[in-house]
Amino acid sequence: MSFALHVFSVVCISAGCLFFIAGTVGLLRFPDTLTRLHALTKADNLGLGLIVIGLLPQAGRLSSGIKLISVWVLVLFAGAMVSQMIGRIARRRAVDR
Amino acid sequence: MPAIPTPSEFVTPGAGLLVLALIVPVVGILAAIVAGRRHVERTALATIALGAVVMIAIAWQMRQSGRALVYWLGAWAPPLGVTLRADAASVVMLLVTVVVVAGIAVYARADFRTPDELSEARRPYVFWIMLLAVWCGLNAVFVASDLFTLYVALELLTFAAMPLVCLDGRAETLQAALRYLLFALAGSVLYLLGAVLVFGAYGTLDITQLGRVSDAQPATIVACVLMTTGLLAKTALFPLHLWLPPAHGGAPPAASAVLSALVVKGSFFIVIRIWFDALPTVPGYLAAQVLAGLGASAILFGSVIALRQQRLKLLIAYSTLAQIGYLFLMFPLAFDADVGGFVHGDALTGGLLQAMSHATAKAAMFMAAGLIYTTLGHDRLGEMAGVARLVPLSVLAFAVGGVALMGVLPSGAYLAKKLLLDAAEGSGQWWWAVTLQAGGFLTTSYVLLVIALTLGKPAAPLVARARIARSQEVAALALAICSFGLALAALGPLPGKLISNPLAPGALLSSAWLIGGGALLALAISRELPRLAFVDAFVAAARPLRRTLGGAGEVFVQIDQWLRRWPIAGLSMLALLLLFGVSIVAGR
Amino acid sequence: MNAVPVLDVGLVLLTLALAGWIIGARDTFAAVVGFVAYGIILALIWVRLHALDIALTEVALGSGLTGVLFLGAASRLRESEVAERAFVPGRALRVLAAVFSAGVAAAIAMAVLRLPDPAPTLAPLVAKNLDSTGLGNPVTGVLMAFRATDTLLEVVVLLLALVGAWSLAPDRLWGGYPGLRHYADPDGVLVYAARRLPPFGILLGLYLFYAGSDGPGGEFQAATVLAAMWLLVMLAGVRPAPAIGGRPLRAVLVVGAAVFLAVGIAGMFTAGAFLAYPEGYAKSLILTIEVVLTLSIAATLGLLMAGAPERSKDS
Amino acid sequence: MTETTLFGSCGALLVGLGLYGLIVHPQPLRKILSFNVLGGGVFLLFGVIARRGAAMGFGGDPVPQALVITGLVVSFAATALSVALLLRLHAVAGTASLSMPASDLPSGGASADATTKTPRDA
Repeated sequence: MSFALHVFSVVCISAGCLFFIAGTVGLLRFPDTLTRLHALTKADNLGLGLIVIGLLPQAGRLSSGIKLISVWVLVLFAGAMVSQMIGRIARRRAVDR
Repeated sequence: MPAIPTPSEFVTPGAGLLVLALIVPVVGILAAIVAGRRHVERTALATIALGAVVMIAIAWQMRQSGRALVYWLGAWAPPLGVTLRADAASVVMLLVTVVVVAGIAVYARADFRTPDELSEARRPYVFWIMLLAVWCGLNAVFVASDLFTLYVALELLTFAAMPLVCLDGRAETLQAALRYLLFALAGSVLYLLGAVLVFGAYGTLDITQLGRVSDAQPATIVACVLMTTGLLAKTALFPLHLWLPPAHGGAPPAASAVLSALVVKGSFFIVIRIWFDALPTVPGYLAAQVLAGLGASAILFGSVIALRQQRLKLLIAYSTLAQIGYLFLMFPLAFDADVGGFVHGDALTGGLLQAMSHATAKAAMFMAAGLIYTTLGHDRLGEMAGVARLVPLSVLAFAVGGVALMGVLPSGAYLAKKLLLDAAEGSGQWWWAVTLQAGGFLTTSYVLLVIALTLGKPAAPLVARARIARSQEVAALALAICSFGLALAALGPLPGKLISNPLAPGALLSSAWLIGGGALLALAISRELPRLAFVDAFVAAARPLRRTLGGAGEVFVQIDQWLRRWPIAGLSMLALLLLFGVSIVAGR
Repeated sequence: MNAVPVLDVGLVLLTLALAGWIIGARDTFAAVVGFVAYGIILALIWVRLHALDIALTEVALGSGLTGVLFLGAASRLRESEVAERAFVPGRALRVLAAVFSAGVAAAIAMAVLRLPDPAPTLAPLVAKNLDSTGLGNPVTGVLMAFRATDTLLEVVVLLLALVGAWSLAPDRLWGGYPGLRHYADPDGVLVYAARRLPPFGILLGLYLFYAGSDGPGGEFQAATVLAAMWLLVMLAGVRPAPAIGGRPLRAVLVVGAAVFLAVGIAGMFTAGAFLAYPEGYAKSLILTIEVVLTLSIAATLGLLMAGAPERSKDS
Repeated sequence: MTETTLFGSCGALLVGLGLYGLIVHPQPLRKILSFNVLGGGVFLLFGVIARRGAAMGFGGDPVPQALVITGLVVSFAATALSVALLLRLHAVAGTASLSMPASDLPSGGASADATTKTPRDA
C-alpha cells in the first residue's frame, strides 16, 4: 500500500515538474504577453496542482494536507487574478498601438 | 564549547533611573503622536522638563555611589538579556544632551507654533515629535550596553534626524535629506555586520563582557573595521561628509542646532564605546593614527572652507565638519602601549569635554544665525555689517559660543585642549600637539571673521525685516554661556593645576597670541572681509599673500566638491574600510 | 557531494545570479522583479538554515511588501529614469568600485570562515530560560522576553518612520489622505479580489499569530499579512486609505507600543525589573502585548506603504 | 564544503554586490534596491552565525535569529521612508537625482529660505 502511494507521489510530482519546465520554456520562448501568460498559467495551475496531489499522501497529518491544498487554492486565485490584470493591460496597449 | 562569559557586574541600586531615561521620551513620543493639534508642543515641553529631573537624579545617584549604574532589563542577565549601563561618560553626555534639548525647545517655541487658523500644522507636529525622538535615541545610545540595542538606537536617531533636514520641503533640502538617509543607512548596515561578527566570535553582544574577552582575531578585526567605518559615515567625519554641509546648512535653525550639536554625537559616542570598552585591544596604535589623521584633515578642510563661505549657516556647517575632526584627535593620545589598548583617562575626558562644549556652543551658534536670518531676511556674510548693533544679544550669543570653541580660558574647550596637549606630550606624539594648536588658530579665524563682519559699518542703515522673540535670544545666549560652565560642572571637581586665572599675564598672552594668529589667518584666506579701516590697510599691503592663500582656499573648495560627489564618497568609504583593515593588521 | 548540498549550491547560485541581475539590469522595473524573486529564494535559504520564522518574515516583508513598494516607485519614476542615467560614473571609477567591493567581500568571507570552532551559542541559555516564559518558540521568547527592549524600540522606530513619511506632505495637505493612486475598474478583478480575499488573509494572519507562540510565526509575520490585505483593499479603492489626521487612527498606531510599555513598567513593581513578567503570568501577558502589537504594526506597515498625504482632507 | 561555508561566502558576496551597486548606480531607486541586496547579505551572515550555534535541539541559535527579524523590520521601515522621500523629491524637483547640483534644482540655489513659516508647495 505504502509502496503504491510512493509510486503515485513520484508520478504526480514528476508530471508536475514537467509542466513547470514546459511552462518556463514557454515563458522564455513565446513571442508575446498573452501566449506567455498561457504558458505560465499551465505551470501554476496544473504543475503545482499535480505536485500538491503528489505530496498529499506524504503529508501525514490532516492539517498538513489542508495547508497544502490551501496553498494550491490561493495560488490558483492569485494566478487567475494577476493573469487577468496583465492580460487587460496587454490588450489596452495593443489597442493604443 | 567556549565558556559563555558570566556577568561581571550586577544590578546597582538606583539604576532603575536609567530605564526612566529611556522611556520618558518614548512616553512623550507616543503621547504627542496621538494628542497632535496644539498639544504636541506642550507634551514635548513637559516631557523634557520631566527628563531633566530624571537626569539630575541619575547624576546625583552616580555621585552618591561613585561607580557605574548597571541595570538588567527584564531581570535577564547578559549575555541573554540587555544591560543598561551608565558610567561617568554616559552621565555627563545625558546631562549635556538634556540641557541642549531644553535650550533648543525654548528657542523653537517661537518658530514652531501652530498657526491660529489651523487645528494642526505639519511643521510643529513633526518638529516636536522628532526633537523628542532624537533625544530618545541619544539617551538609548548613552545608556545601552549592547551592540544590537545600539544599532536600533542608531536607526531611531537616523529616522528622527531625516525629517528635520527637510522640514521646509524645498527640493534642495529634500535632496540633502535623501543623501543623508541613504549614506547613513549604508553606515548602519556596516555597523550591524560588524556587530554580528562579534557575536559569532564571542556569543555575546554585551559591551562590558566583550571588554573582558575580546582579542584580535580575524573576525574581530574585520568587525572593528566595519563598525568604525559605518559609524564614521554617520558621524560625517571627513571624507565621508557628503551630506553634512547641505543638511546642516539648509535645515531650519532649530533643526540645524539639533543635527549639528546632538545627532552626530550619537555615532561618535558609539565609536568611543567600541574602541575603549568593547574591543579595546583590537584597533591598535596605527589605526588610531589613521583615525586622528582623518580628524586633522577635517579640521583643515572644514576651517578653510568655512572661511571661503558666503553664507553664515554654511560657514557654521563647515565649522561643524572641522569640530567633528577635533573630536577624533584624542584617539591616539588615549592609547596605552603597556596595556596594548585604549584606556579611559585624561585624553578621553578631553575628547568628551570637547564634544560637550561643541554641543552647547554649536547649538547656540546656529540659533544665533537663525535669529540674524530672521531679522535680515538673509544670511549673506557680505551684508552682515551693522548686525551687531541691530541684534546685539544674538551676535553676543554667537560670539560667546565661538569663543568657547576657540579654547580661550575658562571654557570647556580650553580644558579639553589642555588635557589633550598634556596627553600628547606624555605619550611623545608631538605632531598631535601641533595639530591641536593649529586647529585652535583655524577655529579662531572663522569665529573672529563673523564677529568682525557684524561689527562693520553698513553701507545703508539696516532695517529689521522681522521681530525676533526675546526668549529666543536668551535661549541662545544661555546655551552659549553653558559651554563655559556646564562641562566643568558635569565633571565635578577638577585637578587644580588645570585651571588658572584667566587674567594672569601668561594666560592673557596665550589668548592674545591665539586671537592674533586667528585674525591673520582670517584676513589672509577669507572671501568676505569686514569693512573696517585696518582691514582695508592690511588688504592693500598684503594683496599677493591674499591672492595666493585665497587661491589655495578655492582649491580646497573644489576638492571638497569633488569628494562630496556620491560615487567618490562611496569609494572613500570602501577605501577607509580597507585602510583601517591594513593599518590594524600592519600595526601588530 | 550528496544530494542536499546540490540543492544548497543551486540556491546560492540562483541568489547570486538574481543579485547580479538586480544590480546590473538596465531597466529598473526588471531589477525590481528580480528583487521580488531574490527575496523568495532567500526565504528558501532561510528554510535550509532552519530559521522558519525568518523565512516567513523575509517572504512577507522583505520580498512581498518591499517588492510592492518598489513596483509602485519604479512606475512613478519611470519618466525621469533616462535623464538620471546620464550621471553614471566613468569606467575607471566603476572598476575601482568593483575592486574595492570585492576586497571588502573577501575580507568578510575570510572573517566568517575563520570564526572560532566550536561556535559560541546562547541556545543553551535560551533553552534553560524558555520555560519560565511559557512559550514554545524560542525566537518569540527572545523577541518578547529576553530582548524585549529591542522589540519595543523597534516598534517606536516603525512609528517614527511613519511620521517621517507623513512629514513629506506639503503643508496644505497635512491631515489629508495618503497618496495611493488606484486605477481599479469597479467591476474589475482587483476589486473582486479585494472583496473576497481579505477574510482568508485575516484568517491566515490570525493563524500565523496563534502559531507564533509555539511554532514558526509571530506578531511581525501576522501583521505583515494583515497589512497586505489592507493594502489590497486600499489599492482596489474599496476602502481608500484613511486621512492621517484622525485621532482614532493614531490611537490604533500607538496602542501596541503603549501597552508594551505599560506592561514593562508594571514589571518594575510586580517582577522587579522593567519588562520582566511576574511568574506564572508571563505567557498571558506576552500574548496580550502581541495582540495589540499585531494590530498596531499592521496599521503602521499599511500606512507606510500608502506614503505621504497627497490629497487634502477636504477632498 | 560545509553548509555554513557555502552560505557564508554567499552572504559576503551579496554584501560586495550591494556595496558596488550602492556606489555606482546613478538612480536613487537603484541605490535603495542595492541597499536591500546588501541587507540581504548581512542578514544571511546572521543566519550562518545562528546556524553555527545550533544546539539543544534548536536548528540555530535563536538569539541571532530573533535579531534578524528585528533587523528585517527596521530595514523595511528604512526602505519605505527612503522611497517616500524619493517620490517627494521627484514630485518637487522633477528629478530624483542625487548628482544634480543643488543650484540646478527648481526651487534651490541662492533663494534659500529656511525660516519662512509657509514653504512653497509643489
